[in-house]
Amino acid sequence: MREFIDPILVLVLLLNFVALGASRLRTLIQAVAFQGMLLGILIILAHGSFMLWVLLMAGATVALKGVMIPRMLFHAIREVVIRREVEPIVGFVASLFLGAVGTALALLFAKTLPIAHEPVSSLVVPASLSTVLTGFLVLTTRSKAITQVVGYLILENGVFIFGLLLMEAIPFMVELGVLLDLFVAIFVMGIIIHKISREFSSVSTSMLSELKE
Amino acid sequence: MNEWLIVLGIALHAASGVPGLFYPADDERGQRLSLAMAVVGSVSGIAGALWSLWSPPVSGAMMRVDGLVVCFLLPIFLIPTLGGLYGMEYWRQSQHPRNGRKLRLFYGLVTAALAGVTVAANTILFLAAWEIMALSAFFLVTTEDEDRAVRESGWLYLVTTHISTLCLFALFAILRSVTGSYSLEPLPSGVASPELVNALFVLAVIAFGCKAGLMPFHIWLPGAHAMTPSHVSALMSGVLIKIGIYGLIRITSWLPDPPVWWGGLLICLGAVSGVLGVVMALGQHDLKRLLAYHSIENIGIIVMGVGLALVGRSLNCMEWVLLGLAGALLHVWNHGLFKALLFFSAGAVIHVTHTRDMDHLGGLARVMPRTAFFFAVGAVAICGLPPLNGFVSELLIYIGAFRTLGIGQDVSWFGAAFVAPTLALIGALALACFVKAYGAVFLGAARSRHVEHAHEVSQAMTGPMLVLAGLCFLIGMAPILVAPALDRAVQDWAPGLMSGTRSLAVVAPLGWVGLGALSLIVLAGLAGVVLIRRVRSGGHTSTGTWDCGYAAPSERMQYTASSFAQILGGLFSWVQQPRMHRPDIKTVFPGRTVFQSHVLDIVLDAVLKPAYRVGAKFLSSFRFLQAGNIHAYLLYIVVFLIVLLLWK
Amino acid sequence: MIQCLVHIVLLLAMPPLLLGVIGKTKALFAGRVGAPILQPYHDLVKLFKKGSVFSTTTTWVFRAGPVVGLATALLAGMLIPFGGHAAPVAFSGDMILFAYLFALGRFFTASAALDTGSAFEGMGSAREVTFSCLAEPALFFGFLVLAKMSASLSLTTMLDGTFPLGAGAAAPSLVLVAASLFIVLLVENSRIPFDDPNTHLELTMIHEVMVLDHSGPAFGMILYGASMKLFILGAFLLRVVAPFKGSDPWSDWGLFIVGMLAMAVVIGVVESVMARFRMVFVPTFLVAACLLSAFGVILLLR
Amino acid sequence: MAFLLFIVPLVMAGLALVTPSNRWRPWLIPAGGVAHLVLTGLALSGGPVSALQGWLVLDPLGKLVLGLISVLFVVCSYYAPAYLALRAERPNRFFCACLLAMLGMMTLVTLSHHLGLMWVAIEATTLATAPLLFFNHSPRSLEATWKYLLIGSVGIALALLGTFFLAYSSIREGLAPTLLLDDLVRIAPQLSGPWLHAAFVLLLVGYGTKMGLAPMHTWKPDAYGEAPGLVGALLAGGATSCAFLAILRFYQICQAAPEAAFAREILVFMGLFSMAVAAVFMIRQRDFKRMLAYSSVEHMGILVLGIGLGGLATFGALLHLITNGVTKGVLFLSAGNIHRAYDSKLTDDVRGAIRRLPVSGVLFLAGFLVVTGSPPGGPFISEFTILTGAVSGGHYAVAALYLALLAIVFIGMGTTVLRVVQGVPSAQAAATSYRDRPQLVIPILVFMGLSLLLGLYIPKPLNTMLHDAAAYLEVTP
Repeated sequence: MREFIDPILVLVLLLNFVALGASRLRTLIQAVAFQGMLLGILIILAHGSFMLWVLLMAGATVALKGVMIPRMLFHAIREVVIRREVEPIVGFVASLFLGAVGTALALLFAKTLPIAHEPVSSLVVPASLSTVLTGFLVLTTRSKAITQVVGYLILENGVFIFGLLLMEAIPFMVELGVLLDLFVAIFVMGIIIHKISREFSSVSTSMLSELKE
Repeated sequence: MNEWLIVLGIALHAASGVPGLFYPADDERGQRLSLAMAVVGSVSGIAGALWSLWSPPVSGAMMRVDGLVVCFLLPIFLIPTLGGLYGMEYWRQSQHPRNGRKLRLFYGLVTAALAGVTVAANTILFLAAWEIMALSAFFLVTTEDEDRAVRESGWLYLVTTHISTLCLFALFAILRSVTGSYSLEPLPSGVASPELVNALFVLAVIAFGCKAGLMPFHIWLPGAHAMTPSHVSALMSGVLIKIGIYGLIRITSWLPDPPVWWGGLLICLGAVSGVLGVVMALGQHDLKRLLAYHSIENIGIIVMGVGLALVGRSLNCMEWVLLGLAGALLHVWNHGLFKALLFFSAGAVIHVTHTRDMDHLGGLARVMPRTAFFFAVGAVAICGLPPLNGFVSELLIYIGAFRTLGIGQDVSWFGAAFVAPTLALIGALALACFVKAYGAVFLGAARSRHVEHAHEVSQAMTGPMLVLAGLCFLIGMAPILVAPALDRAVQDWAPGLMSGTRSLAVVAPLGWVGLGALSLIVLAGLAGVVLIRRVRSGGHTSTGTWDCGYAAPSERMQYTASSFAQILGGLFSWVQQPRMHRPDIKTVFPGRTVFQSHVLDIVLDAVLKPAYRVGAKFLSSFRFLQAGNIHAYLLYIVVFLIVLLLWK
Repeated sequence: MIQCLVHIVLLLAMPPLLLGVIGKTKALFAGRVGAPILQPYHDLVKLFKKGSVFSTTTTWVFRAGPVVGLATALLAGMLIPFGGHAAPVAFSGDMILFAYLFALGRFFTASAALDTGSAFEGMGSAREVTFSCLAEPALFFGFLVLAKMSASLSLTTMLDGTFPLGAGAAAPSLVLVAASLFIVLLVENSRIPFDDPNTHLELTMIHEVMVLDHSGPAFGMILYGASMKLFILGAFLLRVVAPFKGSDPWSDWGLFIVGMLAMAVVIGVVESVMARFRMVFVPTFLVAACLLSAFGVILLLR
Repeated sequence: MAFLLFIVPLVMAGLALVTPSNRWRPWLIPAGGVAHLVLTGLALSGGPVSALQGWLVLDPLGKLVLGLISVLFVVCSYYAPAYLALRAERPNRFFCACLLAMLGMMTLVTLSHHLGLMWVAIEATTLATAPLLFFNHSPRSLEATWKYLLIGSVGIALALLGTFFLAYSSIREGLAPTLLLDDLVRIAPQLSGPWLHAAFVLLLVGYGTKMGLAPMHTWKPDAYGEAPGLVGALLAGGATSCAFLAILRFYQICQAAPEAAFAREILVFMGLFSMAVAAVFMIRQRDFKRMLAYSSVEHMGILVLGIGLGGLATFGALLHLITNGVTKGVLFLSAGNIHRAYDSKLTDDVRGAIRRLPVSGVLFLAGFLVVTGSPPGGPFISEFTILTGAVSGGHYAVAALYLALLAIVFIGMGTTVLRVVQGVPSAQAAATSYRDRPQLVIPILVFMGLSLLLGLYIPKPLNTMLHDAAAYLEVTP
């Protein structure tokens, strides 16, 4: 089944670019939701078996990353958003270009790191790093608070991809803990976005620069 | 036993401010109790110190008492207690209910900590006592913190003393790394590399120079001395800054194989400090600032003596060591005595006139004759004039300097000889300055209404002055009395070098000096008697001062302190950087107008303040980095991550 | 003992004579007959008999000025060797006491001037202490030269005319020091070209203006003390310029007296042929004196 | 035992959630604190504590941090009810619960020897603190919370990536995959160099964010500036210590591996950089609570600097962990009181605090003096030990820079603090009814006493603990 991993990873990478190029919030969130679902599939593929805990893990990932969190985000924009555009600080074309550069860098950097003798896929490390960088790009170049949450999610997805290499090393409980923490984090962020929108009547984080030197 | 007396003295001083805290704010019993404790503590401490002179040195893990320590313990136990007595009247609890108790708490603490620093035998104890001393002094300086100028002085003091503490950290850290222990003892020769030993010396000069007020580290001193209550000024100038000298003397005795340039550096710094200190003093209008700058000058003289001793140690010349160090140590005592005397009498003036500006005073000698007499004694002593004590210590340093010409031995080091003319210059300038101060404050006629209600102060204030003046005369006329203590201290400073045969009484003409002082007093007395008899027999009348025919002289036309120093100020304007605020006269008949002038401090105002402003502005220019923009913050993380990943 | 008595007698009796000689010299140069040489003695006696007037602003400090001025001069006179004779009091480091005694005198005379509260006397006192700031280092540079040359720290041995280093090596420095000391002598004793003891322009005076308010016995003491100061510094300079020593003690005394009178004549000549400098030049000359003697030190130490 | 330690606070947190009375609920905090302290005392004095096949082990380092957290919490907890009574208008249900949950999670951090579990616990600490920061419900506190949460989460995500890298470095060499600390230390010499290298950087940046090392410190001034003083004290003394412990864990692995020199170099650099950044922002700082945040940045820098220098400095850094934590308690709580009294935290408004609040004002000043390393406070001993370590190791340039930065920090901090405490309160200052009262100043006095005690005398048990911890940290297999 491992031969499917590479195409899916490529898909994940493509979704990164979709996220970078998306001009509407809805598209952005959908891209991330899709990415989350792919991660669930990747878990099964990487492990190569259908043991109960693997299925459970994949199910939890899909449910959380693919369904619940996106739904929370959709709920949030429905409730508070006035404008549904992604307000970029750096333009979309430039973002895409930076994303490409980032991916290239990730590939180069991954080259310098030695890979295990029996890798799940040689694409895992660059895909992971590139997704992390994409997450950072979204975090730093999109002004709305909600897009930053999405950026954080992408970042987290990148870390998660790297976890594919370590299915055996990381105990199930810890994986679940990680997921739970992620969920709570997003949940709290959602609450805060809600409060922000009430206080500032906008979810743009550029308003949030009262505290400074 | 002797050391326990000292410990008892320290403990009593430390606790002396505590009982007062339990009395109401306007109750003076606490003040009396605190004075009683201080007196008992001082008697015990002085007894212990004197006893130590005739007993073997104490050298334990915590405490060390040797000749050098004794030399510093005596003024530490004497002067603050006299100040406490003075404070009974000067800073009455009932008149200062707000800060009197706080003042006495820290006053006791600072005294105890000063003694603690001298006896401490390990790093931690030394640093702890050092900082308690420094911080208590900070609280003393900021006694009246509602005044903005006081706050600024306090801030400056705090910063300087902290830098000095940090240098001490470095110093002791290096010592620790070399010796491997926290106990303070001489560094054996050859253990540390010469560069490291040099670094130790330089750190010591900075750290202790800051505390002592050695130029260019003196910046805190004038403000801090001027802003505090006068008995605290006396304590600070009389004993607190000497602890820097103690540190310098102590450390240099521990460092092995001093190169000659150490002594040379100290002599240079001392000379700069001495000359510039007194020149700055000449420019002051504020009586206490003037005295404060004289502390810088006297520290310069002391440091020159220490430098001379160091040169002597480098070149193996015991006489230079003996004369230089004994002169420095004696000057430490003397300066403590006469500077406290001067601050006490200046304080008495301020107490009754409520101004420190000399140009507003005048003619006080007639209403405050005793205070005026004591100030005169202090002034003569601080100028280093016979027959008082200042002359004796300066004489020792002079002779030491002359000896470096190679008189009586083969070794010579001419650099040190220039100490003599420098001292002469300092002495003459100091004389000019004190004639000015004495004249402006006590002589002539009153210049302003401040003087109208002036009166002589009570015996609680003149009593301590009497004691100090008496000691000034005693040391001036019988210097042989102090020689044994100084001999002992010098031997502890350079144990290998000083053999028992040499002593101060042999090297220096102490007997002749005493005789000279005595005969001077006798001669002056005789001349005085002659004058009085002639005046009586010839008959005398009183009239106004003859003003060369001018019909309506007023007291405002007297020479002021500023005009007195004007010619010298012109010669040294590059140091004083005077700022004039001249009236702008436009019409033919100008109305009332004002002329003002003040001088800047050559280091603080001309160098450090602009540097601080530039530095703070430069650092503030980085503030945009924290502008509240979360995207930027996240970007920092990425960039830093990438930098670290690429590091190696 | 006898020598000591002679020393004291000379110290007490001779100083006013110098003033008389200077006055006579100047009078001769001016083509006048002039006052008798012993006139200063008459002046002093007269002053000591007169009554006094004291300003109402003055205190004991005003009286202390003349007293201390005289006492310090007397004591300083005991430290300086006259001619080839040792001083009655000599010890290692006595030159420092010597210099500081004059400083003490200055402290009190200047303070006494300020005690009157007169602007003029304040001016004089300010000038006096200011110029001495420059004269003192010059004097000490001179001491350094003398101490190094004679390898001693006492005025008596410094000035006894023996040079362990060799007179040849010492000569250049000695000349410089003598020049410098001459300037110091003129300034310290308020002579022309730096000050004019006879002027009546208060604004240009240094020393004389300080004593405007003194009268009677006090003024007499001041004059006596001032003449003694001139005498002592003159004796010092004389030994620097002419460190000769005869074989017979009494001829030495004679030489000394002649030398002193000659010096008085020289001063008189200088005062007659030179005009008074403007006040602003006085510091310049004093700095020059400092530099001269400092240069003397450097020549010797190089 | 191991379970009890963190379960008890969590149970108390649960109780707080269900307790209805806004007035009595805060007393659960001291109750939880005391219970935790008792348990901690038992754990520290008793034999080895471990559970779950080595997942939870109380090692000497953990003991040190656990002890600090427990003492810090119990003293702060005494302050909490009085503080919350001052703010009776606010519902405190979540505040109490989160405070106790935070304690539980911090305890879990000190116990966990499984790096994944530790990550989870640290992330949970972050999440539990977020509502605490938001206690004031003002727009400013909202902003602060948002920044804290987002930056903290991003940082901690990087830490997770670093943890994965670390795990991979063992797989890569064909070793049995593990995230157990003891195993990793044992096999450290065989771990893959490049991966370990990258892992250390990621972890340092990740947990460094949580700890507040520059330049990842940006959330700190906002969060500490807006949070109640009580929370500031717990964050600056407790939560940051946990993050520091995490870094120490990874440093321990690097120490055993050939990457040690690199790790030390980076730690020294980060330490000095943090001190420098703190110094820059402390000069002319007008907001005294933000100033405390920068002071925290500075001291975190000192901690990692000490570790990076090694040797004697390691001991100094561990001691500094304790002394700084305790002294920060003094500063944050007294600053909180001053803030309450003046209803402002800008030096433009706040003057003459000693006159207005004699106890809090004096303690604030004393805390400043002690924290900047004035003898005879506790931080003096630790900072001096670190300096001695630097000098003994021959790092003279580092020592000089360290001292210079301490001096700048002192100048900056001193200017602000003196402005706050000295002088006369201006007439325009807001007239609040706040006055010093015992329950609000006794905890500060206790912290001050502890800090001074540590400067004059380090109790024997603590000394043994410190020595054990230093030995444990420096140990190489």
